[in-house]
Amino acid sequence: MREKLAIALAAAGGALLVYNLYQMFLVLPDEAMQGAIYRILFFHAPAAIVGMVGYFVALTFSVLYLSSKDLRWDSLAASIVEVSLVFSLINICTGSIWARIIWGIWWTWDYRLTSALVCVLIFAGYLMLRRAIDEPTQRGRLSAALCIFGCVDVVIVWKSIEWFRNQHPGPVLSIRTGGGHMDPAMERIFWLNGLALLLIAIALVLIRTRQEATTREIDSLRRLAHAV
Amino acid sequence: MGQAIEVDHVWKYYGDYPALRDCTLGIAEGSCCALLGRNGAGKTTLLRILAGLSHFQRGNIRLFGTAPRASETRRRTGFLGHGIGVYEDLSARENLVFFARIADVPSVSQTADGWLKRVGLDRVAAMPVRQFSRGMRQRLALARAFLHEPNVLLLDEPFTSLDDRAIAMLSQLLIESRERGATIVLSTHQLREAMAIASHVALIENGKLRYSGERTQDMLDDPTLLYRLHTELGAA
Amino acid sequence: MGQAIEVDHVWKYYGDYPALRDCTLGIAEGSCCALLGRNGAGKTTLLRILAGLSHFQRGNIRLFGTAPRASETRRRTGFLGHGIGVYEDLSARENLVFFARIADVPSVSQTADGWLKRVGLDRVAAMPVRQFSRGMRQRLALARAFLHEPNVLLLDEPFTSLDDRAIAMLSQLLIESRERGATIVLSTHQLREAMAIASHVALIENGKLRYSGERTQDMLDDPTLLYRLHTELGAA
Amino acid sequence: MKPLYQAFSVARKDLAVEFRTKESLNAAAAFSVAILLLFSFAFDPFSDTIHELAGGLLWLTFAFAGALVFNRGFSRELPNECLDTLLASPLEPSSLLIGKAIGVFFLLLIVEVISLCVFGIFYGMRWWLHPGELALTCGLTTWGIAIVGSVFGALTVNLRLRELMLPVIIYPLLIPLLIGAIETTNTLLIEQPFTGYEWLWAKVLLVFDIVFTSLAVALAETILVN
Amino acid sequence: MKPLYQAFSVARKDLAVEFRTKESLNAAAAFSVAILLLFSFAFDPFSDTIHELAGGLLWLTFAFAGALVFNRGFSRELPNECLDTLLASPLEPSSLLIGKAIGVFFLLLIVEVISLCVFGIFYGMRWWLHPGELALTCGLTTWGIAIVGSVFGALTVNLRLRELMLPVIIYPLLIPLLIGAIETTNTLLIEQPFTGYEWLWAKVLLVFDIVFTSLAVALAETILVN
Ligand code: HEM
Ligand SMILES: Nc1ncnc2c1ncn2[C@@H]1O[C@H](COP(=O)(O)OP(=O)(O)OP(=O)(O)O)[C@@H](O)[C@H]1O
Ligand SMILES: Nc1ncnc2c1ncn2[C@@H]1O[C@H](COP(=O)(O)OP(=O)(O)OP(=O)(O)O)[C@@H](O)[C@H]1O
Ligand SMILES: [Mg+2]
Ligand SMILES: [Mg+2]
Repeated sequence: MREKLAIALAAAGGALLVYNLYQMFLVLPDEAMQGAIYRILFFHAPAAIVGMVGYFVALTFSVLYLSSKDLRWDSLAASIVEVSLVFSLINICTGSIWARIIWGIWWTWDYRLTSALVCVLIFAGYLMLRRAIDEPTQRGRLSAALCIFGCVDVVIVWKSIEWFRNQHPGPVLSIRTGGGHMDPAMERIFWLNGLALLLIAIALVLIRTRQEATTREIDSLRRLAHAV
Repeated sequence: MGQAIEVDHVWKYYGDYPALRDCTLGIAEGSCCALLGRNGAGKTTLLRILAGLSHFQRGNIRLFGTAPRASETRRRTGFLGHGIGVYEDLSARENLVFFARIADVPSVSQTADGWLKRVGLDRVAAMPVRQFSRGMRQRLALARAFLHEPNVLLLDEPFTSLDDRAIAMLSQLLIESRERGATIVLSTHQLREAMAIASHVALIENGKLRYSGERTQDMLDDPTLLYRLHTELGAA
Repeated sequence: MGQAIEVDHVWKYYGDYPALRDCTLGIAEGSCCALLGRNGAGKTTLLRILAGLSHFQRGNIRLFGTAPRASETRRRTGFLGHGIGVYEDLSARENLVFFARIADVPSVSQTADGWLKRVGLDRVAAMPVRQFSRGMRQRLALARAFLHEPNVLLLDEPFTSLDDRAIAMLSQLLIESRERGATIVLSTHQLREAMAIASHVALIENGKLRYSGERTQDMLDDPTLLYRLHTELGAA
Repeated sequence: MKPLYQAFSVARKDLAVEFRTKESLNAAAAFSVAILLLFSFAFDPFSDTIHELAGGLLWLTFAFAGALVFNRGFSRELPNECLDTLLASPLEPSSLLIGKAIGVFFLLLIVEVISLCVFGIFYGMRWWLHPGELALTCGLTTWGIAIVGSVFGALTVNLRLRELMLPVIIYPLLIPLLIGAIETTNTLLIEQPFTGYEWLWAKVLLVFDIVFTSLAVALAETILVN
Repeated sequence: MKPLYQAFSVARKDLAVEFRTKESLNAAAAFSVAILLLFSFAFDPFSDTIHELAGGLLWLTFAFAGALVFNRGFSRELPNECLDTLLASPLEPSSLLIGKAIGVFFLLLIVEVISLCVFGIFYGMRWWLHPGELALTCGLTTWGIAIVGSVFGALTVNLRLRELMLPVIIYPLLIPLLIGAIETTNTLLIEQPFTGYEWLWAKVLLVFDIVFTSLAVALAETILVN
């Protein structure tokens, strides 16, 4: 059942992605100042947004775990963080490619860029912490706590371009600026691509949680074996 | 008298090793229950769970109707673990004062001094615990556990390295606190002392509760009786 | 049989508190001497001095004619202190292997496995000590002390938190090592067990040696006899 | 205010122990002084490059010294199973956490004062010209370091390789805080008063402290009890 | 070489505790990344000042890692009175001290190799051009840190000597060592081979190591036994 759902989501995401690519490269015109390269935005920002949404979903599941002590929530949170981390990395890589072309440098310690990198580090630390702890309940507890603390930084990442003006361009999406900064046709594709990435992310999470579930089943069986 | 402590169908797993298997035990208010069992049976595990120091996977536990970690429960219980839980670098008196403070006992320093006298450490009250002998530490730890007059006392091997006089002192303390209406659970391997002061006994083997009930006269006469009757392997 | 351990007119001061006052004691080779005394009497102090862990101010000590800290003395002695001296993060086996290595025992891993079996920890050999129960730790510590077949054994309260079977096991070990010709000094508060295995007893009170000599039959019958006869304050 | 009273008695106890043994104080103070001296020898301390680096250097040193201090914070509770005893006692876990943080806070302040003196002498910087602002910055930042340090010190208290693990988890969280501290301190070290920009950063520090402190209080039970 | 064999089994034991899992390597890597990140805010890494700073930053990182690691060295022996057990055992005190140092040495080397890679990537330093010299510098300095650190650790656990504030006196001894390391490393990082000046420093490091190692061996008994 779950596999089927995962496959379906992945397929839908893929199809949508193809449509978007068609739109991007064959329908939408080049951007006035930046030329062709601006299209990287269609992956750059959505990837980041999907990642950040993921962290907050993981946050909710962590809280759920703490309140219910049910390991399913814990492993769900963990797998979401893993997937989100991938998307954050996509965001940073596309970003720095874009930076290389627009600003002529791979990287600069601008607040947005740094906070994004810090965010990646924090959640990489989250995965490391999980590996370092063997006892499942303890692992759940501590990593949940770390996730909650980590999400503070995610807020900073999101807000940094509004608080500080430096290298990284400011808000352009109409949900943030109230419109006028971005051509509607362009923004439509932007969000469609966001949706595509989201579907793929969910598919990945489903696959990931399935592995977790099986491992949990195995050691609950082992417990039974010990009990008798 | 109602049940002070109710343990029903509790399972505790460490990883996938079941340290407690389906334990069900009721301890009446004002009774003194001796928790017996071989090394690795699960005594400490049970006591730590009662003290709210470790979660358990299945079952339910109530102390006077409240869960172990609840703050009112903690205010009611006194715990003495394997590690004695006092600070090496503080003096005996400073230790007691500190623990009296966090338990907000009304008159901190009087209480501390009173207890130092009770356990016979008044002459070394100002000495850092680092310089105490093992028995002196154990006495201090006892004072710490009794400090805030708890109604539930969880003592893990309280007789360890106490000399004859200290043991007499402890038995006296236990009797008094039972008169106060306190409920006592203690684990030990010194069967004679245990039988002498216990009103009930519970026997654990490999995490299973083998026997629990009144302490009968013939147990007093022959402490190892219990092991021989109720464990699969019998006594040594 | 000569004297294995000679303690003559030893004074030990902590600051200006005399923990040992003019102790003179000779322990014959192959004997098992039970060191008795109330809390804070000075048993641990004496044992630690014998093990070369703390200096003393006046007097003289010889183990088989050599000073306590001399390396050949250390190679000959096995010490078990209050702290059990094993590593929490290593498994039982790793602990024994490590201590076997630094004592350069010939065949390290065989020795380790052999001792794990002796003390009944072979089934949990791979488990980190952090997860051991107190009695299991104590067993491991015993294995650690006996590992390199020392001919002087200094055991400080070895019976602590051992169950009946473990105590039987330990007594067996002690008997065997005496047959090997080893000399044993142990301190304890469990008078019955002590009397049962000791060939000699020494009684310390406030750092003074009150009595030392053979363990007589009537001590065995009434363990507290010694306290009543030879201490100023008598038994409780 | 019972919880606060409890927290303070925990802090008081810690400080009493620390002043007796000087375990972490020695290490931290010696370390930071050594580092500052080292850099003053390694680079010409009166060149202007050092001046633009000064704030960064200071706060790095403090952050490192901090690690040496809060490493001890909870591991001090491990011998004799004191931590378990405290958790089984009527003491609220949140009070314990806050108490620890208060202890670390004061120790760090001491280290900072010492290093600032050394700094003033060897780098010839007049950092005392705007005492109020400096105190504000140090106070806010140090509290941030203390609270995060205590939380994660507690969280990793019996973990393998915790020495390396702790910085990995803590410093990323602290980076916003440290940036703020460095920005403001640099201004103070070139002997300028605060402008709007620095005040903005001060606000950021304040918010950071409030958020993390409340998170710590909320999660104390989760973090400490297993 | 029995004493040396004993020393190695001590080191092996210490490392076994830390390296139960492969994650410890990730920990080391993440550690250096985190520190590197801190530097990047403290000092703008793309200004050319960074290049004259580079050596300093590297060794600051290593010194910090060292401080974290060797503070642990002996305090690991305190629970369960393991230290007493070792001192009463046939193990020679000098072997114990050296063993501790060896343990710290290897742990630090791992951190150093990993951070060198990380720094190389971020700052585009080609540090591998003179591998021999680099290895020499790192080896000598790290051993110096390890041995001084172990003595420091031993002093802090010895109650009798702790009273005398000896630890604080030990610490600054690291300064000359680190200055030497920084001077030589800076040369290597601007991709120059060693000249007489650097060889001189190398000699200084060597002498330092020899002196301290022999001092440690000679004084082990006094330092460790109460
Ligand atoms: C490694 C470098 C970069 C990183 C880490 C980065 C990070 C981010 C993140 C996390 C977002 C999503 C949050 C948001 O939508 O506000 C974002 C959005 C965006 N990025 Fe980047 N970025 C980088 C480089 C660039 C470059 C070089 C450009 C173009 C010159 C750019 C333009 C944008 C735009 C226009 C948005 C959408 C802003 C909005 O939300 O309205 N980014 N970036
Ligand atoms: N943290 C832990 N992780 C895994 N297993 C554990 C842990 N603590 C205890 N155990 C196991 O649980 C069992 C019961 O331990 P417990 O300490 O309760 O025994 P005990 O009855 O107190 O024994 P003793 O009389 O020796 O103190 C033991 O087999 C022990 O190995
Ligand atoms: N490090 C120290 N500094 C100062 N005094 C000490 C120190 N260690 C022990 N003492 C004192 O020396 C006396 C003897 O201590 P010791 O540990 O030898 O007693 P003990 O016979 O082992 O008692 P127990 O049976 O309780 O273990 C005690 O009064 C103790 O206070
Ligand atoms: Mg136990
Ligand atoms: Mg003793």
